[in-house]
Amino acid sequence: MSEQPVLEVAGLEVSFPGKKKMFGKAAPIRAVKGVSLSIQPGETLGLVGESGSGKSTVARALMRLIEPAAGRVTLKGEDLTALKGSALRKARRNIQMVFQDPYSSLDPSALVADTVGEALEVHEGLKGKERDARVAELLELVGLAGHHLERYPYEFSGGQRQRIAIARALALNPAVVVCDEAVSALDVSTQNQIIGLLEGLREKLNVAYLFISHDLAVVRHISDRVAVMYFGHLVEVGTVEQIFERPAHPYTRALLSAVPIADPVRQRGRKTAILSGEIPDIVNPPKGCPFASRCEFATDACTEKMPEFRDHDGSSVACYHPLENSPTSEAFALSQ
Amino acid sequence: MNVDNGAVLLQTSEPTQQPVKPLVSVKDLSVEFVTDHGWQRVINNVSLEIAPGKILGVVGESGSGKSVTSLAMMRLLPKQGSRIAGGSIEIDGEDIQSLDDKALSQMRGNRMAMIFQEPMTSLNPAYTIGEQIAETVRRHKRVSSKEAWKRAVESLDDVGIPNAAGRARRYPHEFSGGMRQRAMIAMAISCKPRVLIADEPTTALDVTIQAQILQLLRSMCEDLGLAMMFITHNMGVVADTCDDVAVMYAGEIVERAGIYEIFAQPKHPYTEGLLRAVPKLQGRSELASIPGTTPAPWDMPPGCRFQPRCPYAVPECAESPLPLRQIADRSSRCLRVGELDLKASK
Amino acid sequence: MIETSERTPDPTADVWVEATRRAIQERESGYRRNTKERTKPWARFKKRFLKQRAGMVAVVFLLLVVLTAVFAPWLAPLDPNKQNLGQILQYPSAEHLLGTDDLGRDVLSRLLYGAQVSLVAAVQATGIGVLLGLPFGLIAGYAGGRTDRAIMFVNDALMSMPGLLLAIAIVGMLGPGLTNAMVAIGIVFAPHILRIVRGSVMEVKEETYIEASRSLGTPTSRIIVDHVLRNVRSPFIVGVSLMTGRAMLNEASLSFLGMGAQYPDASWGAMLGRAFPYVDRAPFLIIYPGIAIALVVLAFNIAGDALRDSLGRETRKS
Amino acid sequence: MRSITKWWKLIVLKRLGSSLALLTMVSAITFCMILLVPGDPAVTAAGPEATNEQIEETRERLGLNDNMLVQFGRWFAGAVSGELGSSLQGGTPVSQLIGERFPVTLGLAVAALVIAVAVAVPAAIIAAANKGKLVDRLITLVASAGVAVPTFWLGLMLVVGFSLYARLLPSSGYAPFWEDPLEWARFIIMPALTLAAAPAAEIARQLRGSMIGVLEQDYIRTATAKGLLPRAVLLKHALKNAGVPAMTVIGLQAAFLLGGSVIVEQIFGIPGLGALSITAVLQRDIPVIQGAVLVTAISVLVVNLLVDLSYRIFNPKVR
Repeated sequence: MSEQPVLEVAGLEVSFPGKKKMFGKAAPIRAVKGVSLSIQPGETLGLVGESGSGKSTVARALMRLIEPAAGRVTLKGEDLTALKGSALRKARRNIQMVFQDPYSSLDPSALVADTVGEALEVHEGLKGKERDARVAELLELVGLAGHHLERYPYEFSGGQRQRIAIARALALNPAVVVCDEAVSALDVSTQNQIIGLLEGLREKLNVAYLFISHDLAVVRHISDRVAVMYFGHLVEVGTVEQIFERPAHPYTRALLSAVPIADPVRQRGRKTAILSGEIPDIVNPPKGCPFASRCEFATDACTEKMPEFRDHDGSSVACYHPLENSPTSEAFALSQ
Repeated sequence: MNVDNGAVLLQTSEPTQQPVKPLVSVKDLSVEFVTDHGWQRVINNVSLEIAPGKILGVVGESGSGKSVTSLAMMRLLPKQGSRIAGGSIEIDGEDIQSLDDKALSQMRGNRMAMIFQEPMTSLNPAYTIGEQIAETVRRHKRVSSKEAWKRAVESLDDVGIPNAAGRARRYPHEFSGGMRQRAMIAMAISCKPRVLIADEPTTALDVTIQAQILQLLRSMCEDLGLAMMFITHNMGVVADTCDDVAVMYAGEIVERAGIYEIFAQPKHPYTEGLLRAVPKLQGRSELASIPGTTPAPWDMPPGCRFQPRCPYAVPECAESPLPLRQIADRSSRCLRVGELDLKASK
Repeated sequence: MIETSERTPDPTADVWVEATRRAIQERESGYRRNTKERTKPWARFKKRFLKQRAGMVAVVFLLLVVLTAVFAPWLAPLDPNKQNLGQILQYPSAEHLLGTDDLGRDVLSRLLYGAQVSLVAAVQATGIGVLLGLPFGLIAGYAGGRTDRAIMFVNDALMSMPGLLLAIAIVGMLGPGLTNAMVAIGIVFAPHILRIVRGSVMEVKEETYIEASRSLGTPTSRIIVDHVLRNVRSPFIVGVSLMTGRAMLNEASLSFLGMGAQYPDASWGAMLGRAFPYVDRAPFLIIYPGIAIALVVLAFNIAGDALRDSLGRETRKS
Repeated sequence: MRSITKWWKLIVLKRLGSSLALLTMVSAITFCMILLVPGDPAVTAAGPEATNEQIEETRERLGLNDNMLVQFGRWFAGAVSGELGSSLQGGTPVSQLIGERFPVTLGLAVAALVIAVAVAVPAAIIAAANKGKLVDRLITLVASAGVAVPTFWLGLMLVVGFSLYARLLPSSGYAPFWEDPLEWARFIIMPALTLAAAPAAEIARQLRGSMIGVLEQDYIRTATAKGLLPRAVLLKHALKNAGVPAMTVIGLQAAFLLGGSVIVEQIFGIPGLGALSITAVLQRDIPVIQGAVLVTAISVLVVNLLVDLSYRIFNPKVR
C-alpha cells in the first residue's frame, strides 16, 4: 500500500443551517463530523450506514456539490477544496458520480447522446459526429447498443437508465467514480447485473470507486475495504474481511446481525442482538459516542467524549470497547 | 383455464396435528385491470390459505401481482378500472366478495387489518397518531372517546413505543420511520383483528429497524393468534419470519411450500433464481440474477409464463399453460419438476 | 427463446451465473418491454393531445377566431365604423344579422373586427407580462437565497395590490387607451408569470440531473439553457395560455369602463360598455360580445388544461 | 405541552413584521405612480384657469419642489398616521373619503366571498368524490365557464333578467347595512352574486384538484383499510389535507374580490371604494388613487395573515 492514494479526504465536516428560531441565530446542524478516508487507484471503498448517517452528504461534499464546513479533499494530489470557478470545473473531470435514482438523474428532455456527451462537449470540445462516435463507444462499454443515442430516457428501463448514467460518469475516464446508492432503486436481478458491470469496468479501466450503500451484502460483494458510518461519524474502517468477519465496533456487529440471511435454518439458529432504541436527535446531538445510547458495552467514558480512531486487530475503529474477535468468538453469529 | 387444486393447508411443523380451519382461504382468485390493451388479467387463479398463528410469505419480483392480491383480499382495488374476475375470498368465515359496503367496512380494521410499505405516507399528516388509532377503535367498538383514547395508548404501548401516552399526542411527522411503522402496526392491531396483511412492511426501513419490526410482527402473530400474510421481495426476511411461502410470478403462484422445504430444495426454477440472486453476506462468489423482465399482462408468453427467462426450458414448456401441481405437501407449476435438481445455493 | 435448452447444461456450471454474465454484456437488450414503437417527444405530445377531445375543440375554435380576426375585412358585411343614425338599436334582421348599435353600426361587423382588437390586446398584455416576469422568475428561482428574497419581496408587494384596481390606477396615470391598458395589464400579470416560472425553476433545480450536470463541470449558464429552460418550458407554455385568456377578460373590463379601446374602435369589452346604457331597449346588444368573450376565454382555459395534461411528466411506471 | 395561544401570537408577530415591510414596499410603489403621470399634478390641482404664479404657488404648497425621497417620506409619515392628503378635486381629506366608501366595498366583498365559499366547497367535494362521472363533468364544466365569463357581463345579464324582465330586484342603488339590513340585502344580492361567480368557480376548480390529489394518497387507503365509511374518509381525512391549497386560493380570491368590486360597483351604482377610484382615475386625482390602492393592499395583507393562520389548523407541519 505504498502507492499514492488517488483520493484523500481529511477531517471533512458538513453543516446545514438549522431551523430559525424566533430570536437569535439558528444553530447549524452538523451532518458530517470529521470524516477521513483514502482510496487507492483501482480500489473500491465501500461506505455503509443507515439512512441519516451522512454517507450521501459525504459524497456530495467531497464532490463539492455542497460546500464542506471544514476539511480537505485531495484528488490526484490536487486540493479540491481550494479550487474555485473554472479551475474547479476542470478538476471535476477526474471524479464523477452515479446517483441513486436513475429516473431523476437523467434529464427527461435530453437525448441520450446529449446526456452522455455533455461532459465531452464541456471538457474536450467534441461536437457532432465526433462526439456521437465517442458516445456510441461508451454505450457499448456499458452494454447498450450504440444506436441508442438518438433516444430519450423514458424509452429505457431502470437498469438501462443506470447504465446510461454510468456511461456518462465514465465519459472523461475519471480516476474516481462515486456511486451513491447506485443500485438501491433497482430490482435484485438488475442490481446484480449492474454490480457485475461495475466490477468489469473497474478491471478494464482501473477506476476507483467510492461505493456508498445501505445494503451490506452488496457492499460486501463489491468492496476491497469498507468504512462504516453512524450519525455523521465514521466508526470503523477496515478490509472487507475484517469488517464482515471480525467487526470491531459494536455498531458494525449489530448492523451485520440485523441483516437476515436467506436460509431459515441458519437465520433462526442465529444469535442476534436486536438493537433497541433509536438514532439520537440530530438537532441535539449527544456529547460522546452517538451509539452509546444503544450500545450494550457503553460506559461513562462513552457518553463523555467521542472516542478517537485507533488501530485494532488490523482495522481502524472509533470505540473505547472494541470487540475481541478470536476465531472462536461467538460475537459474530453469521457462521452459526 | 387451469385446474388448480393445490390449496392445501400447509402445516410444516407437525403434520399429524388435526388441520385447523384456516382464517384466510382464497380460491382461484383472478383480477383484471383495464389498460390500453383492454381488460387484462393481472392475477390468475391464485389460491392460498393461512391458519391462525401462521405467517404466509408471498414473494416475487415487482410486477408479480403480490400487492394486487393483497388489495383484492381487502377489496381495496380501485372501483373503476379493476375487477375481480373470478374465485372466492373467505376471511374469518366471511365471503368478502358478497359483503355490501357497510358490512365490508365493518370487517376492515376490525377483523382484518392491513399495513403498508411506506410508513411515511400511510399516516394522515393532519391528525395525531393517537387520534388516528382511537378513530379506528371508535369505529368498530362501542366505547367512549375517552376509552378509545386509552386503548390507542395501550396499542402504542404494546408495539413498544416508549412514553406512549405522550407520543399519542404527536403528529406523524414528529415520528421516525421505524416509530411510524410501529404506529401503523398499533393501529392495525387496535381492534384485535384475526387477519393481518402486511405489504412490504419493512422495505422502506433500515436493517436494524427492520429487525425490530420483524420481531414485533412475529410476536404479535403468536400472541394474538393472527393469520398473517406477509408480502416481501426480500428472501432473507422470508427466511426470518414466515412459516409458509408462496412464490408469485406474472400473476400466478408458481410454487408453494413450507419455509424449510422451499429453502432446502426449491421446486421451481424461478424460486431457484430468486434464491440465487440474493447477495451473500459471507464469502464472495460471482453474482447471479434472473435476466429479462416480467412480461406485461397483454404480452404473456405461451405455455409456462417463466419459460422465456428460464435456463431449464425445453420446447414443451411453451406448449400449454401449466397447472399448479401437488407434490407431496407442496406444489409447483413446473413441467420438469420431477427431473430437475434445484438448489438454493451452490 | 427456447434454443438455450437445446444445449445440455454443463452440470458443474451455475446456469444463473452464466445467464447473468450474458445479461451484463447484452448489447441488443430491447427498450422498455412495454413500449412497442418508439415515440419522439413531439409525437408523444401529439398522441396525448389528440386524445383530449375538449382540448382539440378548443384549439380548433381558437384557430377559427384567429382566422376571423385576420380576415375580418373580407368577412365583415359592412364597415364596422359606418354610422347610420336612421337605423339605431335595431333588432337582428336580414340586413343586419346581429342588429345595429346606438349609432346604427352593424353589430356583426363590429364583432368580427372586435376579435382582432381583443386578440391583439390580449397578446400584447401577455407579451409584456412575459417580458417582465420571465427573466426575473428565472433569476429568482435559480439563484435562490438573498436574490430570490429581494425579488419576491417586490413581487409580493405588487401581488398584494388587487389586479384590476392596480391596472385602473396605472391607466389613470398613463391615460386611457388600448395600448396603455394593455401595458397596465401586462404589469399586473408579470408577478403571476414570475411566480409560475420561479416555482417550476425551483422544482427543476432540485432534480438530480441538474446536480449530475454540475458534477460534470458544466458551467452554470449552460445548465440554465440546456437543462433548466428546457424543462421549464411546459409549465410556462401552460401558464401563458391561461394568462392570455385572463388578459382578454381584463381587456374587456377596462374597455367596458372606457379605459381601454377608444371610440370608434370595436373591442368586445368596449361594445359591452357602449351597450350598457341601452340595456333596457336593446338587451341583445350585450349578449353577443359577452358570449364571444366567454367562449374565447373558455377555449384558452381548456386548451391550457389539455396542454398541461399532454405535456405532463413521464410517470415512473408504464 | 405547548400552549395553543403561544404559536398563535408568534405567527401574528412574525407576519406582522413582514406585512409592515411589504406595506412599506406597497406604499413606495403607490407613491412612484406619480412618476408615471405624464402631466404636472400642480397644473391639475390649480385648476384650468390658473396663472403661472398660481401653479407655482400650488406646487410649493403641495411640496412638489422637494426631493422625491423627502416627498415620499412626508407622504409615508402621513399615511402611517392615517393622513393620506386631500383630494385634488374639492379638497376633501382622502382618509375621510375612504372612510365613507370602504365599508360599502367590504360588505359587498364579504357577502360575495360567503356565497362563493358556500357554493364552491360542496360542489368541489361532490365532484372529487365522483371523479370522472357525470356530476363531476357537469360541475367542472360550470366551473370552467364561471372562470371564463366576464364579471360585468354576468352582472348585466342579471340586471336584464331580474330587474328588467322579472322586476324582482332593483337594478341599481344602495342602502347602508346599519340603517336597513333587509334593504341592504335587496340591493347587495345581485352585485354579490355577480362578484362571487368567478371566485366560486376558481375555488371549486382548485379544491376539486387538490381533493383528487389527496384522495390518491396512501393515508386515504389506510383510512379505508381501517374500516371508515367513504363519507368519513372524504370529509375528515381528505378535506382537512386539501385545506391548505384551498385556503391559499380563497385568500387570492379575496384579494380579487376587492379589486373586482370596482366594476361591479360601477354597474350596480354602489357608492363604494371602486366607484371612488374610477372617478379619481378619470379626474387624475392622484392622492385618492394612492389612498384607494393602499387601503385595498392593506386589506389584502390582512386576508393573507388570516390565511396563514388557518394553515396551522390544517397542517400541523407548518411551524
